[in-house]
Amino acid sequence: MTLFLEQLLNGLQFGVMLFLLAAGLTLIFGIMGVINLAHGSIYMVGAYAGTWVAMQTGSFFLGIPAALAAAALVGAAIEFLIVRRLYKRDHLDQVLATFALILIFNQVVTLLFGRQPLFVSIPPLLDGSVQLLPGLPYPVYRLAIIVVGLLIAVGLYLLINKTRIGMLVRAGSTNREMVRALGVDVRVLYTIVFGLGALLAGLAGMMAGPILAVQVGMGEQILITTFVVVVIGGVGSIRGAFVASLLLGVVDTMLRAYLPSMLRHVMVGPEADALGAGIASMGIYLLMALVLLIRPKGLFASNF
Amino acid sequence: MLSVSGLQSAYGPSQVLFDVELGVGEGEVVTLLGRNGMGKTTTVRSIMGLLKPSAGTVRFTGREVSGATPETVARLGVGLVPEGRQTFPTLTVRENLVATASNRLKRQNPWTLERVYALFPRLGERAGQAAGTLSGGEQQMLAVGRALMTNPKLLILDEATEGLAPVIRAEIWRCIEALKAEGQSILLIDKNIHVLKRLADRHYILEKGRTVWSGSSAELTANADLVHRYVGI
Amino acid sequence: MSGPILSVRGLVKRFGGLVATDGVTIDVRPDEIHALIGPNGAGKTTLISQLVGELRHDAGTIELEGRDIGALPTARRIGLGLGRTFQITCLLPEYTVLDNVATGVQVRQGHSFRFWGNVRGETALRETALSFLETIGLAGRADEQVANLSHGEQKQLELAVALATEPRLLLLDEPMAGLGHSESRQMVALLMALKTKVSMLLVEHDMDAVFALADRISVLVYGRVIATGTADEIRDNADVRAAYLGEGDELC
Amino acid sequence: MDNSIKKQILLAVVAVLLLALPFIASATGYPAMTSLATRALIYGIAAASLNLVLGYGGMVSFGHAAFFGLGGYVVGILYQHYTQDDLFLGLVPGTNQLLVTLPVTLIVCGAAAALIGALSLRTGGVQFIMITLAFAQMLFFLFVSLKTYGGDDGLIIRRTNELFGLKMRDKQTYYYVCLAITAVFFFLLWRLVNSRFGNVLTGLRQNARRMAALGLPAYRYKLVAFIISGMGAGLAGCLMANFLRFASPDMVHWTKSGELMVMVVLGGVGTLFGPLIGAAAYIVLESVLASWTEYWQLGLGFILLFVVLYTNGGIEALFGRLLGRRV
Amino acid sequence: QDPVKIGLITTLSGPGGYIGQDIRDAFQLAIDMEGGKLGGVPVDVKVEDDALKPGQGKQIAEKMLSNDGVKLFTGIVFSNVAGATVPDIVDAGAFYISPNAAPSNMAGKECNENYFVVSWQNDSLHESAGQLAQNLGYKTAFVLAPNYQAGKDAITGFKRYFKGEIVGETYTSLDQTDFAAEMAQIRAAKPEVVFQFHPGGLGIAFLRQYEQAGLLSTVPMVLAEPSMDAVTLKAIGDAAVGLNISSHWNADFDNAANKNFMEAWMKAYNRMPTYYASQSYDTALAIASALKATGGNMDDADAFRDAMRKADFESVRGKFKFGVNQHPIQDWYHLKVEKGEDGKPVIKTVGDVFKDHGDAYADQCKM
Ligand SMILES: Nc1ncnc2c1ncn2[C@@H]1O[C@H](COP(=O)(O)OP(=O)(O)OP(=O)(O)O)[C@@H](O)[C@H]1O
Ligand SMILES: Nc1ncnc2c1ncn2[C@@H]1O[C@H](COP(=O)(O)OP(=O)(O)OP(=O)(O)O)[C@@H](O)[C@H]1O
Ligand SMILES: [Mg+2]
Ligand SMILES: [Mg+2]
Repeated sequence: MTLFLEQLLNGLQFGVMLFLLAAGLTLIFGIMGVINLAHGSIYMVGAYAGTWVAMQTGSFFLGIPAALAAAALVGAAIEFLIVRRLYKRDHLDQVLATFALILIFNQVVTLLFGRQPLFVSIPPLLDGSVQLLPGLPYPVYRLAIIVVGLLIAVGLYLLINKTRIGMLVRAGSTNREMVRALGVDVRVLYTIVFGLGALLAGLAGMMAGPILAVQVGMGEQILITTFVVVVIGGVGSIRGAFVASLLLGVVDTMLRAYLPSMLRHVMVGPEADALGAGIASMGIYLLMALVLLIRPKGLFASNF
Repeated sequence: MLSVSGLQSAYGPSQVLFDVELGVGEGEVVTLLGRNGMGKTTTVRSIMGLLKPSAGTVRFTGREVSGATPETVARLGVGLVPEGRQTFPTLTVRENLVATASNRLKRQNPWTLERVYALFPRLGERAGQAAGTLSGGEQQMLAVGRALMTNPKLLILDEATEGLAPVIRAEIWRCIEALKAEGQSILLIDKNIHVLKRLADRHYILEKGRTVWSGSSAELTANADLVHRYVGI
Repeated sequence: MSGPILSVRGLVKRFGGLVATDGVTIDVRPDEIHALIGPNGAGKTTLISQLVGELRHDAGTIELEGRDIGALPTARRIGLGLGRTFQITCLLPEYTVLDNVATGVQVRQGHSFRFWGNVRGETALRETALSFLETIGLAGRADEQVANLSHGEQKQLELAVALATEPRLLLLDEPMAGLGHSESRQMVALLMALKTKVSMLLVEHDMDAVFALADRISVLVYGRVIATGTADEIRDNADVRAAYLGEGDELC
Repeated sequence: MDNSIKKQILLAVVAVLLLALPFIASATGYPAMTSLATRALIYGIAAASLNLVLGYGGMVSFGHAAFFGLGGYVVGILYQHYTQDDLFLGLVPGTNQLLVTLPVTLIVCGAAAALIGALSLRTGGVQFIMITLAFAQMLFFLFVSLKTYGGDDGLIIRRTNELFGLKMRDKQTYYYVCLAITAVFFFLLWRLVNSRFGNVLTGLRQNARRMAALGLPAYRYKLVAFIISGMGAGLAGCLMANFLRFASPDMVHWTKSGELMVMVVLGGVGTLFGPLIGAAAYIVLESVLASWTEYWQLGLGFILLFVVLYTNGGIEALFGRLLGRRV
Repeated sequence: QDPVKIGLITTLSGPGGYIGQDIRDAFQLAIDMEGGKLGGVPVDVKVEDDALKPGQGKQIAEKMLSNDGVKLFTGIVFSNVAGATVPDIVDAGAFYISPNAAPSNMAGKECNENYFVVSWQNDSLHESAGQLAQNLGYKTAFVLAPNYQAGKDAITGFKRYFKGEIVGETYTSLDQTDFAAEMAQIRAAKPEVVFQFHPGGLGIAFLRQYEQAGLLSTVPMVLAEPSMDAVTLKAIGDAAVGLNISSHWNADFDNAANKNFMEAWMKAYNRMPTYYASQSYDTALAIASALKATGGNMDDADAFRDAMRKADFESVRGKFKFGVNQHPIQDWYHLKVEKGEDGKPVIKTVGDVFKDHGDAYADQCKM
């Protein structure tokens, strides 16, 4: 029973982590409507910048502002120099341009930091674990991720749904010209919001640093997953992205934890393990296909 | 307040405006008449900066604005009700009104949500509905309300009564009259010439991208054959 | 045949708590133009969407020439003789004017699983399409790309495309909106001339046009039909004046 | 008129160049050019197939690598059973005849596309992008965990399929086989996009609502286009497996789908030859830059970026403008 | 004399890029140490990045074979690239000397007289880990690997030599980032030892999360070398201390060749070499020995092959010879991660695992 509870908690935790990774993308892709394949690269930039500063200074917490600043600047620059020219064009042009950016960023990071992964350890403050329940130790850092993830979820929700900035960004995603004709400089606004999305990606990169590997190509690994989260949730819905993250996290964790042993009841051990693992690794895609077949616009599609 | 002279504009290679002259004075209501496809909307777009004019000048409150960005023009005090409504479909009615609302020119008694809802009770009833699901006429009201909420010096209405029920249309005319009484400058594009004659001070007629006639309502009435030739009445 | 071409009985459509169509019963007789008027948001477009099947109705029946079409998908209904124009124009923007109409003709002719042969080279198809453009008066613009048309011209093209599907009942959603005076008048004349070939359900706010064209008029308010009758009956109906026409002197 | 003549001349020149390419290659001392060109042709077929749904039909499939890979695996699996002399699933004997593997590929990929398409087409827009990706990813993980067929390491096809006793192992021969197939493929595609079917397909991309109001049952047309497109990608996969003499999950990976998409956009979306040009440009750039510098990705990235920002419509559009064609 | 052209096709981009880099650098180091020659013969190395794409690897090989007339190849990191590329090379009569990838089919039925592997056969990595766990006296083990060919091979290999009970067998996903579920399962199963195979970034994430879950201090772990090379170690830091590794080479090997190598390497690159580097260096030495024997005449393939088979060079790992399938027969060692003098973790050699270990596929190879 504790094991089940623990797995559930793991699932939720992983879900929040996914949301953290996907938060920036819900802004850039979900709300602004830009298909940004370079999102993973910005995540990588944040991780590298933050980790590098942390390595140089020996302080994880000095790394955070560095990660945020680097990611936000890079994001704003991407918007200003490239994406801005593509809003009017076909979405596919965005695909090509941001694909090009992936190549460029990977190479630039290699040039600057080399091919070896960087290392940052968990800051002492967040190291170690606490007993959540008797017999259930839980790493503090993971709890920190949950807290940050929740804060961002709430903050983003308020920003998008309750503020004028949110309204204007949503308005701009359907009709830029009209927003401008009503006296709002959508261009600056979009640069800022794009930068904000990038900043969130950078934060995710920094947070992921101590538990994953900070290496070239780390962005591509999370790219698809984050898109999956946004789409399952319903493009443009923060609430949807959050629920989808949790759902994915729990489903993925539970499948990995319990599917093989369930299959073992009906077939021989190793085959069950392999098949179970196979299905589990398809898990998020299966889930997405199912969700979209039942609700073609995702879980929380806006009613339009 | 607004003066346009020698305006030329083109969509890519095809030139649409050849020589448009237009002026709107302080507190004046002016109309732009012409058949379909003569360039009325194009003129509005060129004034707004949505389309870069290839020649000519546009001055607003004394400032040269030809080639300026749309937000600059809007910020100087031009409010637009565009052709084809162009409401923001994913925003709710309330959000459509609030998102771009402002009172940059510090007008006393500015337009507020309440005033707009009072003008169009239908919008109040639908405040939480996504604009994309509104009926055509409701969207039109929303577009008008949205422009009013920017509290402009000059209001441009491009076929703002298209698709409105006669009662509502009459309501809008009344509203325009009221605005005029308040001293609001208005540029109107509409096909209800009879009403326009009563409401407006002066008229311009466009023919194939050129201003071919301008004059007062009285002159317009006097020149029925001219109106017939250019506008088809 | 004397029965109505379209017969709608007790149609209901709800959007959440809002009843957009509230037990609407209406019919269109052969060779008749039946106008549907009503305040903004009364549910006219919603009704048309249900008739063509873009929206599913919640209750009631829709019969076309005695056949219940309420469960059929849009394409089938069109195939059975329904045609429509859109309030907000809905065309193929990258095609030329002629291609738009020709595509309509092509679809009308049956299935399009023909992978061979150049459509642009099918003279018969293009001539038929051109004849529809001539009816409408857009023949001169045949080779213009739709995106380059002015609003009014697009409205006219809407009608040409709808005609190309050779409907027996045409659903017109504000065909006059956006047209100038002379174009409006042309359109009225055009619809008049078409009347013998096709019945119409006309939604329109241009009262001049409605009174000139309609054999019968139904008035929809808050999703309900409050009156049906001839032009004169409707003009004098107090409820209709209050809800829709207004008391003002100018009915334009 | 003037334009279409120019176009025909251009086409003829390109055809002659393509025919002469192996000779040019060996004469100039770059015999590997032939293989490069073979690869470009094969990717050209795959990209053009994708373009049929993406550029003409407006269905942005992010899972076309599924069919490409499936085509490759049909060749690989049949070959493996042929050499081991046993039956696939205990039913189907293996083979090494291109005249068998090619039709089988088309049938298998057509069926897969029918299945995936039938489900995916219930959605649209971004959701369609993602659901096609999902199916491709499932296939990817399937192949990765298929131990019998090499799993992640891939399936080695020791000998290229046979065709009319040609020496298929010979690079020039295989090039001409691919060239012939490409020519036939593009001819068929050309007829298709200009046919009545192509007309409604393009119409559906521009405005699905309008097409429905014309009485067109959109779903089945989209599905047929998707199936044809899947078969085309499968054909390319089959040729590629024969060329590489290797099939691996790499062919099904999402980055491959992405690359195909990049080729289409690079060349020109919704144009007949754009994808072929895009594929060739991408392959050649990748290969040439990589032989210059290990930082080739930087160069490739900047070139792609330049194309998006400044050509407005891909290389095809650039050519068009250079030729003075109206855009 | 014209220099002998050597084609070095390797992976320089993406997460695996550091491996390709070490392979390239070590190979170049061997050449530089001889002043631009190998075995007294001048050589010209062409390096190209395959980007971990089989098709691209093949294309590069093709180009080098036909445009440049290269007859000697090496460098490939990953099995799938090797699968697409190597058959072409050997079919064209050229040689491929592998510094790393060694898929099992090419060790058995598909073995080829022009194909040499200097590193190891894949299975040996994990067989030695199984033996190590056995040697250390563990009775129950929990095994984990990603759900793909190499992962399954790893677990099969481990089980072939580990005689204790497997209390848990879990396949992870290749794109997994979170291992919390696995950690919980391990904790619940209470094994005496954990064996896991997760190369590159996966391994870094796994080990960090293993430590963060508090398992490192309670359940010891046995690893094969791909899960813990010098680079991985640096990225994991203290969390690695105490891990047991089975390996065929370590930086601290006390033989002349290795000392020579380590000194030159540290001087040239100033970073710890991975074992990939050692393999590549050995590959260069093996090639050098054959070039020396043939005087750099690549036209006489038989002579070059015979010279290669002799393996007449001083390997940095000590003893080295080729088996019938031209894969190595070599010793395997027990390494342990300990805290070094400067406080940073280092990998120490502490004992033996296997002597003269070949591979299980050699019998199937008919040459
Ligand atoms: N986006 C565009 N691209 C190319 N040509 C256009 C575009 N928009 C309009 N045009 C052309 O410009 C001309 C003028 O159009 P405009 O919309 O300004 O006319 P209008 O007077 O507003 O007509 P209406 O009364 O129908 O709205 C028309 O002939 C039209 O075909
Ligand atoms: N999807 C929807 N969700 C919620 N409400 C809707 C939806 N679609 C339409 N409505 C509402 O239903 C009512 C009827 O709309 P409809 O478009 O049918 O009006 P209409 O009679 O055509 O008006 P108009 O003359 O202004 O075009 C409107 O109040 C509208 O806001
Ligand atoms: Mg207009
Ligand atoms: Mg309506």
